[in-house]
Amino acid sequence: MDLIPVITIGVAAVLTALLVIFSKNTVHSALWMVGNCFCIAVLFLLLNSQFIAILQVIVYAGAIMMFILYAIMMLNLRENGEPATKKSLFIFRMALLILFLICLTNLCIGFSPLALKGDMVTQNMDHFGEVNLIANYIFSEGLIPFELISVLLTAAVVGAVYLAKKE
Amino acid sequence: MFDLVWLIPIFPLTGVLINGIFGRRIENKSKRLVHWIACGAVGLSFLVTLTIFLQLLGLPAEKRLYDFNWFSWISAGTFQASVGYQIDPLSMFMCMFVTGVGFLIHVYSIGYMWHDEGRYYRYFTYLNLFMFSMITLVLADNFLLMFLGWEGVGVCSYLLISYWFSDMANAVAGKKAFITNRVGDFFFAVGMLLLLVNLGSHGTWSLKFSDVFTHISLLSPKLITVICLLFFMGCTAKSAQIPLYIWLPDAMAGPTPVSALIHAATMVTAGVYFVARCNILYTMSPFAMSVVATVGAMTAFLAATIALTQNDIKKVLAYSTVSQLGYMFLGLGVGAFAAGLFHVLTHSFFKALLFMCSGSVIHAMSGEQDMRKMGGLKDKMPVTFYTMLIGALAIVGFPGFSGFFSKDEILWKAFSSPQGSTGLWLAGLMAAAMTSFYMFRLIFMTFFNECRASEHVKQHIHESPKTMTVPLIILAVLSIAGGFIGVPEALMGSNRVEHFLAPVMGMGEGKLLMAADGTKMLHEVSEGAAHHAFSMEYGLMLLTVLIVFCGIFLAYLMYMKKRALPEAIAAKSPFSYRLLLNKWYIDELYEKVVIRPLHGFGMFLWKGIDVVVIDGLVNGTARFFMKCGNTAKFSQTGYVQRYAVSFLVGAVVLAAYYIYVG
Amino acid sequence: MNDHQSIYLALSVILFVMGAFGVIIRKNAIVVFLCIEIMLGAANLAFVVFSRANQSAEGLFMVMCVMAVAGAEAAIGLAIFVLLYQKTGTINIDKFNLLKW
Amino acid sequence: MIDYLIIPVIKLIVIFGVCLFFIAYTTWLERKVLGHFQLRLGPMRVGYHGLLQPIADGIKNFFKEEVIPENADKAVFLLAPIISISAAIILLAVIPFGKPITLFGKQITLYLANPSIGVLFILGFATLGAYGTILGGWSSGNKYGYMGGLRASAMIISYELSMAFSVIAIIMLSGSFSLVDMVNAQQNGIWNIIRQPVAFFVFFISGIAELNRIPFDMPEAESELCCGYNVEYSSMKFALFFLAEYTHLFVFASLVTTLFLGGWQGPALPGVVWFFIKTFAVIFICIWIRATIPRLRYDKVMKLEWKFMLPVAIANVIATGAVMALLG
Repeated sequence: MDLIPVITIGVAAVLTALLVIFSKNTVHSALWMVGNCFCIAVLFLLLNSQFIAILQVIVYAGAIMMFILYAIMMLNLRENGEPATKKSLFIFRMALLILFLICLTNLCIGFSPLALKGDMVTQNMDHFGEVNLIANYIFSEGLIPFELISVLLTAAVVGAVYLAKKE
Repeated sequence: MFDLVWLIPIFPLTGVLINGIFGRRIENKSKRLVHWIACGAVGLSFLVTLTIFLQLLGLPAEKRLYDFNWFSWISAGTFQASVGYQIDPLSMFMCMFVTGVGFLIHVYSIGYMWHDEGRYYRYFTYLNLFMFSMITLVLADNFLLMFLGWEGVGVCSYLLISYWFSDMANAVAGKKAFITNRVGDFFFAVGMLLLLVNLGSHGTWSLKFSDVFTHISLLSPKLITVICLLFFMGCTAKSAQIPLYIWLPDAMAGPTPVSALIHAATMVTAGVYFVARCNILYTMSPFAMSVVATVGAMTAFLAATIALTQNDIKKVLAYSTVSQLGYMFLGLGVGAFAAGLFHVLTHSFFKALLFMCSGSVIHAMSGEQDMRKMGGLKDKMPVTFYTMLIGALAIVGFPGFSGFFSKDEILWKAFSSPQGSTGLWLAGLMAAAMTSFYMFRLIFMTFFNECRASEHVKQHIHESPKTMTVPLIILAVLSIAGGFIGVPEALMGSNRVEHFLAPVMGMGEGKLLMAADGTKMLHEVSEGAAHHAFSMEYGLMLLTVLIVFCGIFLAYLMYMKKRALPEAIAAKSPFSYRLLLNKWYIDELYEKVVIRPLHGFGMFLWKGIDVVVIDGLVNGTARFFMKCGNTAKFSQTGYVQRYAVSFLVGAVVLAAYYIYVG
Repeated sequence: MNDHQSIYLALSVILFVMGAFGVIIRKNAIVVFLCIEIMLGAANLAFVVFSRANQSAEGLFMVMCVMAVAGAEAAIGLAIFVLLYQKTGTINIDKFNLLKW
Repeated sequence: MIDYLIIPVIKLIVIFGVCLFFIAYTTWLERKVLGHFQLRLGPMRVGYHGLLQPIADGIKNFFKEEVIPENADKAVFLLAPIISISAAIILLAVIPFGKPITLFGKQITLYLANPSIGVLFILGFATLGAYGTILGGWSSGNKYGYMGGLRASAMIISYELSMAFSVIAIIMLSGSFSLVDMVNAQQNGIWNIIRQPVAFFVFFISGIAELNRIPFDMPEAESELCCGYNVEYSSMKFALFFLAEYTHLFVFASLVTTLFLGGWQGPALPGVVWFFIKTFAVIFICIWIRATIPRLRYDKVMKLEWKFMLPVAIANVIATGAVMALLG
């Protein structure tokens, strides 16, 4: 019964992803990508992680995709025929991808939880992914990586400004 | 006051630094200031030396040892080498005349180099550097610091011989001196390391003279002989003895004051000083002693024969220096360390004097050095003539002049001491005879008869300036008076030199060390000199004087009375004449036996090993990796997607690893 | 709570491979970029699944890190694309092989 | 069954009905108020003082001809207004209108949902609404529309930052992302507007900018872009854009009410009444601003955001954090 939403959304995600890849128009690609982001966000919701889900919406759909769309529109790309990849190369790459798929599937089949860490064991998994749990983690164990993220973002901002600056 | 000993080397070093760094600017501003600095530095050193020397004289003989440890130089494990100065009769004796004669020659250089085209400050910088090195050499309290000075004087010698380096011959001469010295230094260093390692295995990781000499008896006699011979090899290079004397005559390419200072009075006596310093080692090895004596005698004889035929005024003096150095080693070899050192002292006076006189002559002759083109300078250059005459009389051992006392002492010891023999004495005697001949040949050819120089040169002949003649006069006085400080007992003298040096010689040094150190000498060294038999000494002395007169007379005969005679003799026995003129073909022999094979071997190493094998390896490696890079660079296509594909390959490999291996 | 874990993971794998496919095949730089975002999204999904399975917040935190990286990447990447487009008039990535040997 | 299906459906209908009614009459209010500001009467013909005007407008839009430009991207052209209106209406789901009330023995909350991430939900979906604007402008194949779209995306990307930062200060004070918790945190009578005047100021200005209202109506700027992104839209599609805009205005006003003005809290009157009173007060201020202040130049708008609003908002967050840390 509760498989239905999962499978539906999953199929939607795959479809949108396909459309992202195969759309001729870049703007359409970007729009399908937004759809894909939504699908992922819903999957997160289904996994009881609302905070990550809304982050997905805000960051991906709201900011990054908006930004990409802005860039696409600013470039004002006209549709022009994209040269196809050479056939031999294409076959090789596809073979490689299939191999990769097999490997990943194998890895996931063998997956089992590493260890029950205990800090969440007693809690209801419905509340898994609530903000305060993540916040507790960020401001205790994950503090240094979290601060490093801020450094990364600052660097990105500086870099982007520098690139955009005209001489 | 002894603690001020560091001032002695520091003054010349300061001179070096000032002139070396700011010399160009100083010279541009005031040329005088350059020599004021240089001479002032050496003069101050001399004053300090003098005060310390006088103070040392004021002490009782058994307390005349002071070790001034300045600062630690090398510290490796238990091995310690410090920059320290040893004040004892021997070092002060050497230091006195090194700074004294050095000062005089510095002053003399002012006149000699004033008109030189080269850089004035450079000359004085080198000269001061030499003084610093030489002082370090004689004052050092350990082998290592002494070796530093030893090498330093070698460097300065090289720099000063090729001072006029724009002339190829001078540069070659400098190179020859340097390389020859390196041969000796190599043996010296080996000997030093051998000494250190063997002493170290007995628990004494030190190269300090006092440590070495107190513990030397721990080593086996054979080892000591080997070490002594290795050291002596070093000395033969530095002090121009057979087989490594060949550089010294060529070293006359440098400015004459340099010849006087380095290649006559001070540096070349470093070997003598060293053997005397290590007299404990040598007295423990009779074989090494006999080698020293034999080599000395042979050198004295050989060099004297070569000097007979040389025409270059400085070459004659150079060979005479070699000969006289042979005398010194002869003295050392027969155990008469004091006599040898006494000769070092007197020799430094009269040989410096002779060189400087010859310099004065060359100066006057506008750089001409060939005696065949001189003559008749007696009246034009009276001061030079008389002083040079005094020098010549001193060197031949004319009674009453300084050479007489010191040379006689050596000859007597060669004859009478246990290590001596009639053969050695005879060689010395022959050399003395030849010395008188060639010295007066030089005097007659240069100062008497008509002037054979070209008209242009003749007009310029003049007496040298005051800065040159005053040192000449001072040295002339010393050449006469210097002998009287060491008049042997046979001549009612007290032989002050021997008594002064006695504390550091043979048994004396042991006693001194015991007094200073409190340790006992384990080995009793035999006393060098036997008791005198005065009558015998008188006889030999008389014989020597006679022979010297013969030599002078012969020279008078051949170069004043019958001036055709030399050519006649040369024509009669062309072979022996040519042999002597070409210096026994020793240079050619070395060229054939040593240099050619070595050169060939070097060429083989260069063309064969270095170019083909080593360069081939290096270049081949470079080429190999260049090929690799050229091949591998095609993976760097710049296409993002190809990179992405390679990521993917890596990811597949990683995933496969985790599935099937991890 | 191991429910449907494998379905989520399978979905993640499929999305990831599809993203990789797009990255390898498409020539339009911005589409390649979008495909990278798909891959990141797939990875995020896997992170959340693992986080749940291990009952730890680490995976969630990882997702946040990934998002930050994606943001930084978007800022820099798009700036570069815009500049490239201004200079060359195209964003076909096969035209940009300036970084070759 | 009742708890999980019937009650939410009834709530859904009621809330959307009421809200859409209010939103429709916001248009009438705006026209009336603007009219009076400009010393004219505004709509007067349809009903008493034009009270039936919104209904008449709706009927008119229904029957107008739909025009789709030749070089438009048709799919996106159709999609844009839908995105716009859905992203706007979905926001109504999380706004708390009043205290929970008890009807027929059941406690009923006056909101559709109270997710633990309420504020973020609103921020996120409010941003998504901009997709409608951008895509609508771009897909028209009209250069004015295109420029309007570009401006819209630039505005959204920029002003979202200061808005989020000002909200963070409120989140810090209430310790929760939930809107209900935020209202409850103002129970003691001290509204957040007193505790966080700077945040209010920034939030208010950023909000007006995000709403693309004068003085920040860059995407539509009649005088420059002749109506901007919706220039090619007609009939019901235009009506949807129009409706979405006023929905946003309404949501914004209720958000200001919730975050800064104590939400439903107030003396004597029921909570819902208080809520709507405050909301319409905010809407009135917005109209007042529109009537008073002229449009800014585009670059000045950007400058205002990046050089003033954003730094101030960040400084406010830092100051709030510092004060909270000091007061423990």
